[in-house]
Amino acid sequence: MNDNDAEHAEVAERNLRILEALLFASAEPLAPSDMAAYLGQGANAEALLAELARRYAPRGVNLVRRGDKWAFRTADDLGFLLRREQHATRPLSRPALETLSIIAYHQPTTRAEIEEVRGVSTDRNTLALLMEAGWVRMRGRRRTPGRPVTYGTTDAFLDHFGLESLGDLPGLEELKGAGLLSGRLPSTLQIPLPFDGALREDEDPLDPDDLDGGRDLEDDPGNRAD
Amino acid sequence: MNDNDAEHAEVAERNLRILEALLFASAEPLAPSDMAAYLGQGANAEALLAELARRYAPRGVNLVRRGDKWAFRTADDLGFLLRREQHATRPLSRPALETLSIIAYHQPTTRAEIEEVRGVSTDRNTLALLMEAGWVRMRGRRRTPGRPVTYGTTDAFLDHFGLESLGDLPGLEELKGAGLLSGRLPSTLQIPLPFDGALREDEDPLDPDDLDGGRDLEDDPGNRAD
Amino acid sequence: MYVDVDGYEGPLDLLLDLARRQKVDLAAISILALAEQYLAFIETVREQRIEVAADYLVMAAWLAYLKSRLMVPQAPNDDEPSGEMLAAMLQFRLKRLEAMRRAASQLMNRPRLDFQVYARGAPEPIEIARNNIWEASLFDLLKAYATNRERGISTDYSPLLRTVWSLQDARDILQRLIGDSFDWVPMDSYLAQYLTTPGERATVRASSFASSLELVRQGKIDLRQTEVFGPLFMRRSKSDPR
Repeated sequence: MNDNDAEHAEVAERNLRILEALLFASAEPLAPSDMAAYLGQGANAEALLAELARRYAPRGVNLVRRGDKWAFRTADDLGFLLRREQHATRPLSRPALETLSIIAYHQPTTRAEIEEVRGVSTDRNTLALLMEAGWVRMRGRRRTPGRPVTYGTTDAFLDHFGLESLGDLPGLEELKGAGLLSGRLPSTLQIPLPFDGALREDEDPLDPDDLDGGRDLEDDPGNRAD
Repeated sequence: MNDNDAEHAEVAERNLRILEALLFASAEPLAPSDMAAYLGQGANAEALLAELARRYAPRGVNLVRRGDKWAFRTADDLGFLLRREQHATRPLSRPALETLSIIAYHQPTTRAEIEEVRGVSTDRNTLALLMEAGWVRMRGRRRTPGRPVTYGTTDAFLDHFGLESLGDLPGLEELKGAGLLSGRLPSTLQIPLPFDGALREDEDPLDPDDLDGGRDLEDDPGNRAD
Repeated sequence: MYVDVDGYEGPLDLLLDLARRQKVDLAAISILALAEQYLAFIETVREQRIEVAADYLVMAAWLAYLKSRLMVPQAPNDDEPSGEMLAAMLQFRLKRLEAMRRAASQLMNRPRLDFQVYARGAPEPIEIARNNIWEASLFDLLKAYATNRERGISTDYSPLLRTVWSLQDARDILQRLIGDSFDWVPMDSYLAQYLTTPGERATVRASSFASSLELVRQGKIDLRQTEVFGPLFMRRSKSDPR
């Protein structure tokens, strides 16, 4: 009789493990009938689910019944952990990625130069977004007519993308070697070596009022009273 | 004193529930630092995670370590029950698989080294494909003339292949012991060394520190200026 | 250029397969026998086909050299690597490739995520304090840059059509040029008229060189180089019965 009990308990444990795995991996709540086929002969799915729900009741994750189906859900009292939608991490948009990569390779670079490389005008929000993300910064002003603002990347950029220095960005041959650039490129195509220093000789420091507000993002360089 | 212990246990239980909830809720592995902010003052996230892993070890869902991160995953032995019919991912080609394992076992490794091991040039799409799958990443550059880009595996690689760390790679110690993870002929082959530059195949060892002031740099001083 | 030889992935793959057919441990393998098998195999393939990828021919030339080093005792003042050393290196490379193949299959047999092990099927969105709201990987970044730069040039760029000298062509041309000349002549002089277009120089030289190795192996021509990176001289072999 004792042996029988022990065996019984072992079978039940095994069935409970199977239910745990099934419920955990499923994208949808599951009905007992969905799971019965995975359990041993003569197993009582309802009773097993009730036992599982009892065990998980004090845990951070509970097994809950939704209609006649079951699912794991975060315990109600830990609901504060659940994310409010606006905080979702989102993939960077394609234009933003392109702009960021051009700034990384061509820095120090101006908005006009970015547009020249991309072949389309840059949405003013894209640069603002990249600066807000902490990856792009205003470096200074180019010593050319209009004194456009020059952009570069930040330490946070290196950190996020796992680069020790800007020199770690792969060059032309390596982009080809990694299959990112096709082999059929004109010999005129060059990839610049990003400038890693404080200010290049054609750059002036930023003006004192450059850093407050996004005025520098305005299209018309004529607005600048020099 | 007893009260203190009881209070202590209660705090630990609450922290464990929070970790359970966070880890259950996320499909991706989480770093202790991601979770620390939600735990009470002075909580030891690592110790709590180890305790949680211990508790879940016999269950149908296990808490596993993947590199520096942790995740709940269904138990290995229940895989046969859960096998899903269709996989969206195409199986890797043999060259891609070989390239992946060479990167995993030899990392950080360069494209030239991969080609040396395989004895054939790498299709330019293979590396791009492995990077796109999220299993391979560019790590940095080798400190040798030409500063070639080095490749390594990602946390997603560990997660996909169920490895706690790179030390768990199957047969790693054995391969190391046999000298098969080095670019050089192992001394166990009892061959009079060295054979200076006679064979181009003989490449630098993988540890970048070994190369500091190493012979390779001195052989060709012209290459040092970069 | 990659020509498939009976589904092999390069000369090392072919050698490994031949080695396995010796049905002995790689440590106990006869490198000399292996080299002979390889050379015989390539010869058979060449009889059936017009062209074999240069990789395979370079390996064949190297193995022919290895064979000669193994059969002739090393002279005392010979500072070239010994045949035994070259053989050990080849054996090492074969063992390493085989080890990597075995490792790859061991990896694939592990309980893999989404094959035998599963993550939470219905993840619940949680708020994790991260430093970044935006997600992007280095690969995304590089891909965006490369795509963008390529897009920029596609408008005013028509792909350069590169002439590739096939090994057969190179061989025919070389044999025609060398003709019956027993004088040493630099390879580049023979090829002068073909080397005028900068874009073609690399392929002309590479194919001619690979073909000349093959011609040497067949005893049709002799090859001589007096210094490293110096000009390559060639002439009709005196032993060529033609």
